Amino acid sequence: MTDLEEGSKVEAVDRVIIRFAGDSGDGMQLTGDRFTTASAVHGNDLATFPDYPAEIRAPAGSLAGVSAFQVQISDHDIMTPGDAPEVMVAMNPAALKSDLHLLIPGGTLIVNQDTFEERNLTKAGYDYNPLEEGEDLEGYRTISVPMTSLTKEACKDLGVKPRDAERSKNFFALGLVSWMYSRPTEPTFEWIDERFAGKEQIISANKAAFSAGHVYGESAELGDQRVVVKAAPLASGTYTNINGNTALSWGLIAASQLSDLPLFLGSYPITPASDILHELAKHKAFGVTTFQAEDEIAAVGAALGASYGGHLGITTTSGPGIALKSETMGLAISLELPLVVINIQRGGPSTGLPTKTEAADLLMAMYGRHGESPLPIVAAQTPSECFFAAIEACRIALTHRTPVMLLSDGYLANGSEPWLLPDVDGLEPINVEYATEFNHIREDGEADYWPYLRDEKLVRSMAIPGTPDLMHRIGGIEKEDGSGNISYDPANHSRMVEIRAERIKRIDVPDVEVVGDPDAEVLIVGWGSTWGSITSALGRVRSSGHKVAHVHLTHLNPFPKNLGDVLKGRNHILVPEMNTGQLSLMLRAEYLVDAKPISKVAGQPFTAGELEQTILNYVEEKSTT
Amino acid sequence: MTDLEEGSKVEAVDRVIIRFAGDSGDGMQLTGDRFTTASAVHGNDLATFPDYPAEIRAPAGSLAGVSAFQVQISDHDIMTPGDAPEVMVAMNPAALKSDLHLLIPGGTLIVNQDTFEERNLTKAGYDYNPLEEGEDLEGYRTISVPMTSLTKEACKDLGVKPRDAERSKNFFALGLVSWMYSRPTEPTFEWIDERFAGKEQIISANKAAFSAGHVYGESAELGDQRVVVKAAPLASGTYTNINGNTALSWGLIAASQLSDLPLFLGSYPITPASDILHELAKHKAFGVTTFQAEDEIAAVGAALGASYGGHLGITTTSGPGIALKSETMGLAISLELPLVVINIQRGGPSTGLPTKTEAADLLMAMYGRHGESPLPIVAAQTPSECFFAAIEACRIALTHRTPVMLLSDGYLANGSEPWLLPDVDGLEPINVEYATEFNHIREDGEADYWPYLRDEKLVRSMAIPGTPDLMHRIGGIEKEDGSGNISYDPANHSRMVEIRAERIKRIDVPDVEVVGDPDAEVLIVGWGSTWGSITSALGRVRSSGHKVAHVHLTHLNPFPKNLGDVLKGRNHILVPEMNTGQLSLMLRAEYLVDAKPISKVAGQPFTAGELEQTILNYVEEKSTT
Amino acid sequence: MTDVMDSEAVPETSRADWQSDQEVRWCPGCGDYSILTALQLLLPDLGVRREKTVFISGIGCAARFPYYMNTYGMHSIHGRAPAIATGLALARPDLDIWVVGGDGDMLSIGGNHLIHALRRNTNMNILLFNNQIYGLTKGQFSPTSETGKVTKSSPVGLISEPFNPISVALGAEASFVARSHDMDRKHLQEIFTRAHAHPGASFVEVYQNCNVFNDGAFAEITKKDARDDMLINLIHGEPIQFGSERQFGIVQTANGVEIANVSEVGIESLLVHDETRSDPSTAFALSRLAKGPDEPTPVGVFRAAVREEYASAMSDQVMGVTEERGKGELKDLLHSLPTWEV
Amino acid sequence: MTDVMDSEAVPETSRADWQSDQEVRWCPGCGDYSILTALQLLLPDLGVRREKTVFISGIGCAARFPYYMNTYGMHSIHGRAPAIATGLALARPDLDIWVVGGDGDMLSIGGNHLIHALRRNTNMNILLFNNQIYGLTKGQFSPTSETGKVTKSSPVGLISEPFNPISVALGAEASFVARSHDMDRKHLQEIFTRAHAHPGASFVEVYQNCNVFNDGAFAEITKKDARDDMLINLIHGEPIQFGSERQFGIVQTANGVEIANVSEVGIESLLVHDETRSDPSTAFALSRLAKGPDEPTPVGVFRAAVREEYASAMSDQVMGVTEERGKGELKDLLHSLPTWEV
Ligand SMILES: Cc1ncc(C[n+]2csc(CCOP(=O)(O)OP(=O)(O)O)c2C)c(N)n1
Ligand SMILES: Cc1ncc(C[n+]2csc(CCOP(=O)(O)OP(=O)(O)O)c2C)c(N)n1
Ligand code: SF4
Ligand code: SF4
Ligand SMILES: [Mg+2]
Ligand SMILES: [Mg+2]
Repeated sequence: MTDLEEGSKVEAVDRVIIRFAGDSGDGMQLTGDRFTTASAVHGNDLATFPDYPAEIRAPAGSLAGVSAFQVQISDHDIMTPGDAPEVMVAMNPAALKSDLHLLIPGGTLIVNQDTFEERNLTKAGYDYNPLEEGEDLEGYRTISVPMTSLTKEACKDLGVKPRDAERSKNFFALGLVSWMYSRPTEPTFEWIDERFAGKEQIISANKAAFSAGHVYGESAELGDQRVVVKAAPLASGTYTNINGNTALSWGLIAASQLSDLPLFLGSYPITPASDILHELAKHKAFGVTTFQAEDEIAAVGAALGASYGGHLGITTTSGPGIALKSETMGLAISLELPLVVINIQRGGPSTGLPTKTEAADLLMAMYGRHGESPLPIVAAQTPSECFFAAIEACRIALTHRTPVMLLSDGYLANGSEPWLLPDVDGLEPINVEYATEFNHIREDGEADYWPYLRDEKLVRSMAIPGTPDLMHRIGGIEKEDGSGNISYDPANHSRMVEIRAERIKRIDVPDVEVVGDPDAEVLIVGWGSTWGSITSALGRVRSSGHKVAHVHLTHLNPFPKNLGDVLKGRNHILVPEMNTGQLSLMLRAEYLVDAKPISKVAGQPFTAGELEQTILNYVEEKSTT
Repeated sequence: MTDLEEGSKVEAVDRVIIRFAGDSGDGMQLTGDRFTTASAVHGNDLATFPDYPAEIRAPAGSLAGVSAFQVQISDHDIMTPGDAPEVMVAMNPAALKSDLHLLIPGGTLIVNQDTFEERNLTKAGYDYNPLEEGEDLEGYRTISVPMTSLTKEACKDLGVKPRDAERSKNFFALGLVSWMYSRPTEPTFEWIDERFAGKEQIISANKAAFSAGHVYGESAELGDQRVVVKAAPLASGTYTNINGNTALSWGLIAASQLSDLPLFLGSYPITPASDILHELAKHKAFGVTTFQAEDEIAAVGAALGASYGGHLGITTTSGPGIALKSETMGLAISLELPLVVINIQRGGPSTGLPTKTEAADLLMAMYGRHGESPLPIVAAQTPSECFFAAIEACRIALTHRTPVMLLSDGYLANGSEPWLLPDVDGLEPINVEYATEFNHIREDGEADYWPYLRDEKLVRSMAIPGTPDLMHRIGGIEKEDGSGNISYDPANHSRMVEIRAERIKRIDVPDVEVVGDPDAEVLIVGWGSTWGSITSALGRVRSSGHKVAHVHLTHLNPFPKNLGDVLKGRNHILVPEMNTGQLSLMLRAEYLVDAKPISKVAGQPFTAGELEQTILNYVEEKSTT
Repeated sequence: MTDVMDSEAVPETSRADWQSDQEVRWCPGCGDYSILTALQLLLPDLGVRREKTVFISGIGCAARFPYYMNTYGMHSIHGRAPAIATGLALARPDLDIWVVGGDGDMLSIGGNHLIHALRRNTNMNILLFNNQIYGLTKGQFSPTSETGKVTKSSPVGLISEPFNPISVALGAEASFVARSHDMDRKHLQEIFTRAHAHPGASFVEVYQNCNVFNDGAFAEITKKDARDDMLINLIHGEPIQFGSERQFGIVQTANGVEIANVSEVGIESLLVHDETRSDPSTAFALSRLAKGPDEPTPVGVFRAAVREEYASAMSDQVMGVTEERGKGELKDLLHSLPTWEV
Repeated sequence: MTDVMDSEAVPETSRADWQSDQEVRWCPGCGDYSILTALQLLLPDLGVRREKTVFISGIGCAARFPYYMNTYGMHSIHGRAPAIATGLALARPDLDIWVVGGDGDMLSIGGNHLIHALRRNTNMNILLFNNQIYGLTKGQFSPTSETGKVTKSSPVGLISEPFNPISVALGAEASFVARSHDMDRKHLQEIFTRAHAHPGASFVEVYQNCNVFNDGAFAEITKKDARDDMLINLIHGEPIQFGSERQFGIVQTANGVEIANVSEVGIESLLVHDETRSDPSTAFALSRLAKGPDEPTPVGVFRAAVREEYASAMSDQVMGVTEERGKGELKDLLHSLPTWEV
């Protein structure tokens, strides 16, 4: 915090949105991440949005290869990485070309001027140099910095080869932006030491580049650009900056500890879910087994096998993988075994937009299996809430012996926010009881074990292999309720279909809470990752004098018990969704209310601004007609 | 028809329902089938319902091994195989035990008395002989016939081994029932000659058994049992008795001829769809290629590959197979290629009740894929209508370049009815045009081929491999509209999602017709195989003085354009479905009408009687409250 | 999973203890019966507990097997049994897992799971009942059906060549590979005993007669009076010989292996069977001897080589990391990224 | 599909004619570039038409291949390319079909389709780019990754043993099996030419360097100065020999095949390579020579045997029946069951 005091001309702003854009090889994700952590440690509230291409590394300098990282930092509670950036770093012409339109009018543009030479310009589709000609940059405050050469210069006495030195240019950018926002230097230096441990040359080059960027800010008389975003008045406690996939992974480990069952993950890599596999693979010390299967069918099969053996069986994937897992989910429904199926949704259909976000798998989660095969659905709402959503999904699966679908999406998965770490001792244990004794008397008077005897929640008895005496067989053919024996009896089938529906309905789900203006005519119903944008947008709509109510669903099946009452009689129900209206469809069918979707299916999350505008338009139109 | 005249005490009835029940090894399906054909040729209207177990041949004499065949024959137009049989043949104690409850009070029961000995009785779970003790048979007219011994007796001079002779006992039963219903003998003899050609002993044994049964009727003074069901006044023309799977297979061949494209079937065996594979495999002379793949994924993949190559690509399966095919359907949606996916629905979830009927895959058809991935859905309504439904599905797939889901079910698949053969020259051709020329001018002025240029129905251009000059690449990643090049552009994705939805909406679908009392307060909406039961039930409801309207949907997506108007303002919409309310859900969501399901999920079709009762109850309750 | 009972002696059982109360529902005369009987008679001698024994199957006639065993069991979905068994085996190395399925279940739809299970070498005994037909769906060809076969789905004769399940398994790195048939209870039991004893994935192909849809497919080699001449019994450590007079033997050639007259080539030039070779090449060559079950066909253990077992290696890794780093603490995990206080 | 143009001469083309207008989007330095170049340079010499050429792929870095070829092409879904290609090949025997995919695409999720396509022997050229890693999903192990490998999904080291793709293919009855690598354009082109000429399914494993996630996996055997000693070139009809002085050779033993010093064993005792053997055993033995790409490794054609091609056999059947019975008439079909008049 020392940096802060020395400056005098430092202006304080309440929040700022910064976007780092460059080539896939330029390390923009790392730069953004690092800046985020420094801001987090500084005490800002923040939210991030990594936005990168599907190719591993598209041709250097091409438009397809642009990789960006956007972060909003603020001195107050925020929910999104912000709509349009106010500051943009463009490391090459392609980044400028592809992202400049996002920058707000009057925004600050920092470009690496060294890269604006013919080859790169051509690759980006410029037949002139926008830094010198044309009107592209009109209306922006452009700061052209020869980052590459300054970085090389800074490294020249370190014995680093110029080509290697050049690689540190992202640290130059980071140093410059860190100076602009008065971010402390030491945490970044410590982090460099740790991250590149053993690679002395890289360490010294990165530090030199960072310092050069910092110094550039000071010396190049950019003083008027320097601002400070004060720490946000967050609740006191210990914070960490976390993205959704990490929070979700930790939630799974927590559920394993809370239920005292070993965690088994059966998975097959797929963007944007793979990081959960990577994260869990690191945590064997928690008794976690991760199994990378030959495909998604084997992955869910293995998870089901592990569940059957008394482990907490989990499988993670994205849309295409869910399609492949659906037959086995049907089996799990028939077997009434616990299983957590995690879908990190991405743009579809088919391969679609693998690195972009979307939330169009809700109806597949509800209805994507043959026969009557209901299962509970839980959806995460912010990156850090993925932790609790994971625990909730596991709780339902284990205590109700059912497969559960947990929905997250690419935006939550990779986006991050500060998280006030919960007190782990305060987390509620998950009680799982396996049968160890006979539970039924046969006609001949002998004691016996019946796997489909149920409790009042219609949860069946479950004895795991290894339990003496309780040997029994289960299978996917229709079975007699109680005994579990194969049954083709029509009445039994009818009853089993009813039971499978009813046992999902009997799951306890917290009531929804109506926030904002509960009695407002207009009700916004959200689910999943739209929570942040909706909340921000509604804040603005309400501060412009309109009344709106808001409910957010974390449980999509069964619906909260009070939802019907909340919706009843409302003529103006709007449902912002990253699909063409899937929750709306469910609400309409269930409650016969005229829920109207606000759809966005563009591979990008809603911005608060566009939601604000849509809702304002609606509210105003409604009152004029 | 000679048999008919000789009898004098023959009473005429308007219809009769007969059920043949016996062990899986007893040949009940054959017997039923044969009786059906004889009745069809006699000119009756009829409908059949084979009801057999999942095991190939469960232990002889066990309850699990009971196989039954029900047929209704009538002198007027009928739509179902009837509710409760009036005559039942029970070839062994197990058949009696499992099916007796179906027989109407006062019904006629014909049992093979020879099988009622201790071992068989025990296997069926009797500790007494119901033919001699107990009250099981009270209220029925029981005719105990020693069929086995009479059959052996009849064959004794033929040189047939007694064990082989015994196998002909089903022909004894057939002979007896044929006599009772005055069916001609010759067609059956001819059929025996043909079917068992080359096996002289079997031919003679079967004929001897048949005749013995016939004679038994005459001589055992069963004269008062003899009735006749006159020919139905059907439209004039040539008829054949056909089941749904055969009609469907022929419809596919017809579509291939009408479109002048070779038919390619990629399939993997599964009950109750396998017979389509078997049937098509026989018809290579129509240029049909049938490919039994390693699994369902390969089956649909191969069909898609064939479609891409300019064939009519089809894949057939049942629920579990649809689950496996869903990822490839998503690809077909993204590629915008024709593909017909046929789902012969069966009891679910999971393996469920493979040989029983159900219609619970509608929502999976609508929503069972990740991302926004709409496709058209066609449903067959009677066995013979499967022919036209198949043509319609192919027509939509080929002319709109989209995967189409065609829904049938186990009941339609195996059930049969007389079919007035259509004039094949009157069938409308399916015009498929593949691109052969450039369709676009590049910026540099060169002509070019763009695979995603569309016509007014939004159907894209399609050039098949082998077409000179039009080489291009397609794939499952989001593509730029027009060029088809990979595109991660948000606005393009948004537009493509809209186009994919809109192009399905633009498919022409015939309006629904309201039958019955169009202005009735109560409207019944049906789809699929429930048509027969609903129509019969409504006939009875209406003749008991109530007004009801009826619409039947053959197109589930898009809905007929006039459906909204038909439903609008109706307070009493009932939807009989063999699921827990899937069409109801779609109607509620789409039209915000309070459609109420009448559900039956018991592995059995609706009987007209139970539907009549439910609807009557509803109508009466409605008017009292 | 420590279990008090593990330290206690395994109780004595009889065949009846291994029979479930479910009625067996195969067609009368089906070869599946004899395999079931062989195993139910054998299990009392294997020194295993019923509650520690699990049968996992897919779908098909063969796959009904678990219902008839008084053990834990799961009748899952078509083709997926090896995948489900893998998860169970990884979670529960204390269990004895048997996977049972038909040629369609395991080699058609389930082919991929099978080869990966064999490659990984997870502890389970995989029994493939090969009847060269789809039984449960009433008679379509399977990937082991012979070229030219007329079935419901190949009315003009099957075009493709079949898989040789032993070759497939060996190509997939299987460590234990054997073949037996449903007409010889003793041989079945020997092979099952060996499969059970093998650490890792054991693959056993059992020729099984489907008397309804493919009757007599193996009769030429399995009927009593043909066996001497048509079955080549592979015996570890012995020269490979067969024939009523043991007059035939197997010799190696540049093409693989071949049948020779012992009197012509001399007993010393016969190939000596060695199950334990780390190189599967010779076992593979033996698998190619017969093109189908109408030529002299090797039965017995083709390969029984030592490879690391996957489930125990996996749990060793978990335990190793736990020992090295100490048992994970949730609180520490939550604090493992940079944190700050407010 | 008769096509007027078929009778016309195939037009001359150059490399540029085979390049699509799409920007190639692999990482700079990726081995995929050299394979693409090799093929684009070769195709003008194969006497084929661009419009009759189709590339089908699944998903992965390798699977981006079709986009770069100015032919017909489909970038399908993960693992399914062989299945889709099978349908296309059956429908259109007139086309030249290439299937391209990575080790994950073809051997992990797509393993079953691969082995069945090979078994059936449908005409297509299957190119498996084996980089022993998942490239597109950023560095998880694949079924060809070596035991012990540390990757994102195996941070403590991979437990399982890899598939040997050549062994898998031979175990699955493949009729054409070969291996090449991305560092030798000429060799690649030879092998592609052979694969293309082979009637039936040709399987080519190409060792391909992923310089981002598994750099140098094959360097020990493919770098220029190591090749003489580390690559064993299989040449039909010749004794198998390698080494800068051709000082090493391959001999057959009871275990399979082995490397020997030519000076010790004599050139006459070396195994003479015969691609055409109908028994795949010796080809299989050769596939076992190297456990991984750090030992002397055979490259070239392991097997090129004649087997019936599936697609043409299938269309022969269709034509045969049509000839026998006459072209089907819809009207007759509708009257083929018993009919009656009303
Ligand atoms: C996903 C799926 N596809 C298809 C089926 C239908 N089916 C059931 S068993 C079977 C094959 C039976 O053959 P096999 O595995 O050889 O066993 P067998 O009956 O011969 O013992 C098939 C195709 C199914 N149940 N599930
Ligand atoms: C059904 C499905 N599962 C998973 C994925 C994610 N995925 C894409 S490519 C790939 C594997 C890539 O490895 P490989 O096939 O070896 O190709 P490479 O990138 O190494 O060339 C995976 C797992 C997917 N696209 N679809
Ligand atoms: S169909 Fe064949 S395999 Fe199945 S039970 Fe009957 S005889 Fe056995
Ligand atoms: S990730 Fe590896 S395989 Fe993929 S393009 Fe980059 S270097 Fe090539
Ligand atoms: Mg079989
Ligand atoms: Mg790879």
